[in-house]
Amino acid sequence: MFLKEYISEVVNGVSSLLKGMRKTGYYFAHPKEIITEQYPDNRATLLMSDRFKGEVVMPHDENNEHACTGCTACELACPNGTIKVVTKFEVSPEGKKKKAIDALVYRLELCTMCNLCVVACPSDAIKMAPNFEHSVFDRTKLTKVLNQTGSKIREGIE
Amino acid sequence: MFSLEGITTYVQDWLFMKFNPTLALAMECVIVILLAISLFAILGLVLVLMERKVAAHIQIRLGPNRVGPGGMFQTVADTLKLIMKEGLVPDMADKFLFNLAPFVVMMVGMLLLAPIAFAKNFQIWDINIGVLYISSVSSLSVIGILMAGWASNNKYSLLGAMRSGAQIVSYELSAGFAVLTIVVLTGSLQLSDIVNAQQNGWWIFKGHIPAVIAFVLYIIAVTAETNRAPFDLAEAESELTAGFHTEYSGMRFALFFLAEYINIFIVCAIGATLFFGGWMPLHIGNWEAFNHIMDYIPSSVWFMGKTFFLIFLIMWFRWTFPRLRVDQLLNLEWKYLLPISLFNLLLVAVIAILGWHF
Amino acid sequence: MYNQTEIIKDTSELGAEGELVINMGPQHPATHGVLHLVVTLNGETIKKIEPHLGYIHRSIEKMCESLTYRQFIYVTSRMDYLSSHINNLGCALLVEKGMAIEVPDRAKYVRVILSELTRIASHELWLGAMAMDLGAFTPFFYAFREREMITDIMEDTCGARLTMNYIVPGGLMYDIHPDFQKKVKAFITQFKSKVNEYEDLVTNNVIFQSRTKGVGILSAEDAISYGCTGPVARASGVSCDIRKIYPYEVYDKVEFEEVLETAGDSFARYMVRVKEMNQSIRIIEQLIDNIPEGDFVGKTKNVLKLPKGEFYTRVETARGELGVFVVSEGGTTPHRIKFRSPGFSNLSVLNHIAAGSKIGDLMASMGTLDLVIPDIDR
Amino acid sequence: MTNEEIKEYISSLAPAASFDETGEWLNVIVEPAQLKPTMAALRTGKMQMNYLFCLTCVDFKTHLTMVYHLSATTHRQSIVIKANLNREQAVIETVCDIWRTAEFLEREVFEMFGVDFTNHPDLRKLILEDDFKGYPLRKDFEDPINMIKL
Repeated sequence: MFLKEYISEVVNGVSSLLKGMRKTGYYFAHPKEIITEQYPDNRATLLMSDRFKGEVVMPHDENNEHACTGCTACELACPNGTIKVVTKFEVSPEGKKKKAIDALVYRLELCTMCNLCVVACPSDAIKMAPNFEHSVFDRTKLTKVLNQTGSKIREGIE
Repeated sequence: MFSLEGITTYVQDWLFMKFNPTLALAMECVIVILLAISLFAILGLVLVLMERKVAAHIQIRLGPNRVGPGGMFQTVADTLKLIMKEGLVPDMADKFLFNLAPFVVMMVGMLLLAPIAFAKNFQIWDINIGVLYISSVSSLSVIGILMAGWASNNKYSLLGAMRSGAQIVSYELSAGFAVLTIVVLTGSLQLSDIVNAQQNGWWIFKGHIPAVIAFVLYIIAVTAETNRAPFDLAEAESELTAGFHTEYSGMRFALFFLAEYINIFIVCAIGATLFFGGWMPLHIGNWEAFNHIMDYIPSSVWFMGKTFFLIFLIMWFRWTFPRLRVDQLLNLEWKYLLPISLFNLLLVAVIAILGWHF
Repeated sequence: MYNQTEIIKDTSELGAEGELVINMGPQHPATHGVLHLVVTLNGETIKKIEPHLGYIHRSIEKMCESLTYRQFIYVTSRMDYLSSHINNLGCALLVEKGMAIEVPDRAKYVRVILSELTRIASHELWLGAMAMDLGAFTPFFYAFREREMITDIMEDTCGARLTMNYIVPGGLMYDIHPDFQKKVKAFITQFKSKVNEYEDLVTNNVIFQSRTKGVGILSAEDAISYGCTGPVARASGVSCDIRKIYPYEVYDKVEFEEVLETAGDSFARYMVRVKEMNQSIRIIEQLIDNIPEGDFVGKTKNVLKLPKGEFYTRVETARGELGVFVVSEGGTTPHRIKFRSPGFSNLSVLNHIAAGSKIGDLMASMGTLDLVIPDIDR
Repeated sequence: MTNEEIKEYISSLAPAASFDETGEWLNVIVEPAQLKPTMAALRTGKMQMNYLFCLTCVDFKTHLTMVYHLSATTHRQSIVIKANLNREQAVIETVCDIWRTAEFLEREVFEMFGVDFTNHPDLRKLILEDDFKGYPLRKDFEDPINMIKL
């Protein structure tokens, strides 16, 4: 029957639309389901995963010492030339010459956070930090020197 | 009792007491124009904010919440931005029509305000062919849209305007038929008569099945007529970027945007008047106590409450349904809505003759 | 003022009498990126679609020629960024195959679980974006709510939300997060309770069905001839799931069905993806409790050198078959690398399925092809 | 079909073809002039190779090699067809009337390697801009501005 089909078509169509409206109406009436995170306001409580790859940092201990030997493994592992290791020769008190880093230059604007340098590092001197707020007004500020001024290599790391 | 009725009579008496009748009439006109324009501005701000909030809550978001408490002044900030923006006119566009189009659309909205009864005895012009006036004037807005689409010298605009033309012309029919059912039940084209006929119950209850069908048809048809989703083909974002107002910016765009919301308000106000008794409070048969309590709520609150409920309904549609395709849109009108509304009109005529409605 | 004929020198671009040529893209709300389609219209009807690519071409194939076999994996995350994990897996599999590196079972299990999570995340995003193409905005947010849980899992374990680079030749970069299993199970529960929402809002919706059913029909022969893979081909009834035909990692140990539809229209492509999400959940459920203990990375040499020869691997990404073809001269870098990207072949079918339909149908056809533009351009 | 049978079959189609079995699949090297008939026979003949899943070109500095990876959705056997081309005058006949997917893939090879496909219906640049000079994926391509050597 044509008329029967016609009517059932209309009824089915309208009921499918009403089902959809019930779903959206449910969410309208239940503000508790809202999932918005008010980002700059919730900075204090914002939980970033500790593994989040935000930038490369070089951890220093309380004596201002790091673990980087200047082996350039990270520089070789980097696909983009983000890291540049500038080495110098330090003379130890016994008069022995020892290779050490002068500066570990890290260019954040080139970095793709691929983590290959951290994996390549034999002495775990660098790691990824979960900081993701990198915006600066001057592009040159994105080029960072990772070792702090006056820092030196921790004892016992070869 | 607090009512807008008292204020209008007071103002009118005072004016006629102080000035001669011609001057008083002129001053009344100025007041009405000012009120209409400020109503436009306020409605635009409120409805845009409402749309954004409704959309946000349906989409499990918060919506605007930065400017002012709860984002109250967001639309004010938006308006300021739009006013300060440069209004670009595309090269090789028809500059006269391009500039005129937003005003045409806007003026249609303003004209439609005239016969609407906002409260008891609070009406700009109680014309005796009110319903006819509304259906004839409201179809003028398509001219503005076609003008905008043609004058923009943009292919997207042209396609959007053509779609809009086909759409508004077809949906005008079933909107008209839905309105006619109420006219048949009331026996008058005058809006104040229609409201008064609902003294002891709104048409949607009194006219039962045909009135409900007419209401559903009316809501669908006016959603299409105001170019709202799921019938927003004229500005189908994913297909035509922004349809007929692709090339508009700044204040001209704001006028289109405002006109869209004003049109929604007007069609919902008319819907509320026809089916929900306008400013008439909810009265149930002979429950005297209940009716008295309802009478204490001011008539303007009743009117606004009903209108905003219908507006919410239309917004709810928008944020739930996908868009129709252009041929399906016309199919829906000519194959479903029009036959059903013709049948419904017949049904309502029979009911009105036999007196089966309450 | 200048007149119009001066600007348009080549009038052949304008189309014939009664035709309207519009440029859809490179900035257009429906092309989801920088795809440029030159669409010839006759009124509302499409006569011809001609894609212009290259707006996000980064020449990844050329770049990879100067990167070592450890380094080139990360670049592939930037190809099909929605299934970056699976791209990485494809490259790692190639290096492992070429050098016969043993991968520990633990790594294999985690790789497969993450691949399936990536697939669900990609399909969720596609579902939202496709519904948005058809004018329904709300499903996008519901789909993203579930996708967010996956990206959180990815963030915990891989350290990134989109471009993971968690796979190294021989295994994984580091072990999974202690909360990994708990979070994945929480996601499965959430997903199962919410999946009926899509049915209410999208699948059963009469408007959605009328927009997609019978739109953009692709026959099985054409699907094979155009090289379509993934859900696009499976919706036409072509069995092409690499996970079934050439099982890699532990796909031969798990039970799942290859979703096949026969209609070949947009609705069939939609249904294939929705059902595929459920199959992915099924795979994850079988694996998540059985991740074996042990190493997460196998023994590899410090410097990887692929022997001289040609190597080809394929994996099933969310969009279809990704082939990695490497010509090695025996050095530390590939001599030539070719990515057979699923999106490129799937795009080539667009003119075939959308010509003759309405503009609105183009959105349905293009949306269900699930185009990711960086994957097409590479 | 075993590799031996395939070899025999292809030898009957293109007598000058040579074979290489070191890789995963059987590699067949045919003369460029023989390519089109061989491919057509592979598609329609008893092999029914209906699925061209990869088409690319490799620059070996001395010559260019067109590589066609063929498979069939019925028996899932893959073979690789190759054709060596002259670098200066790389011309080969199109296969896009056999497999439709070749149309786009050949356009890509055309602009990236400068291989001219005869009888191609629409051989224009697909990815690069129309006035681009040079063939980027060839080994001798130099672009001092956009290519950064580390």
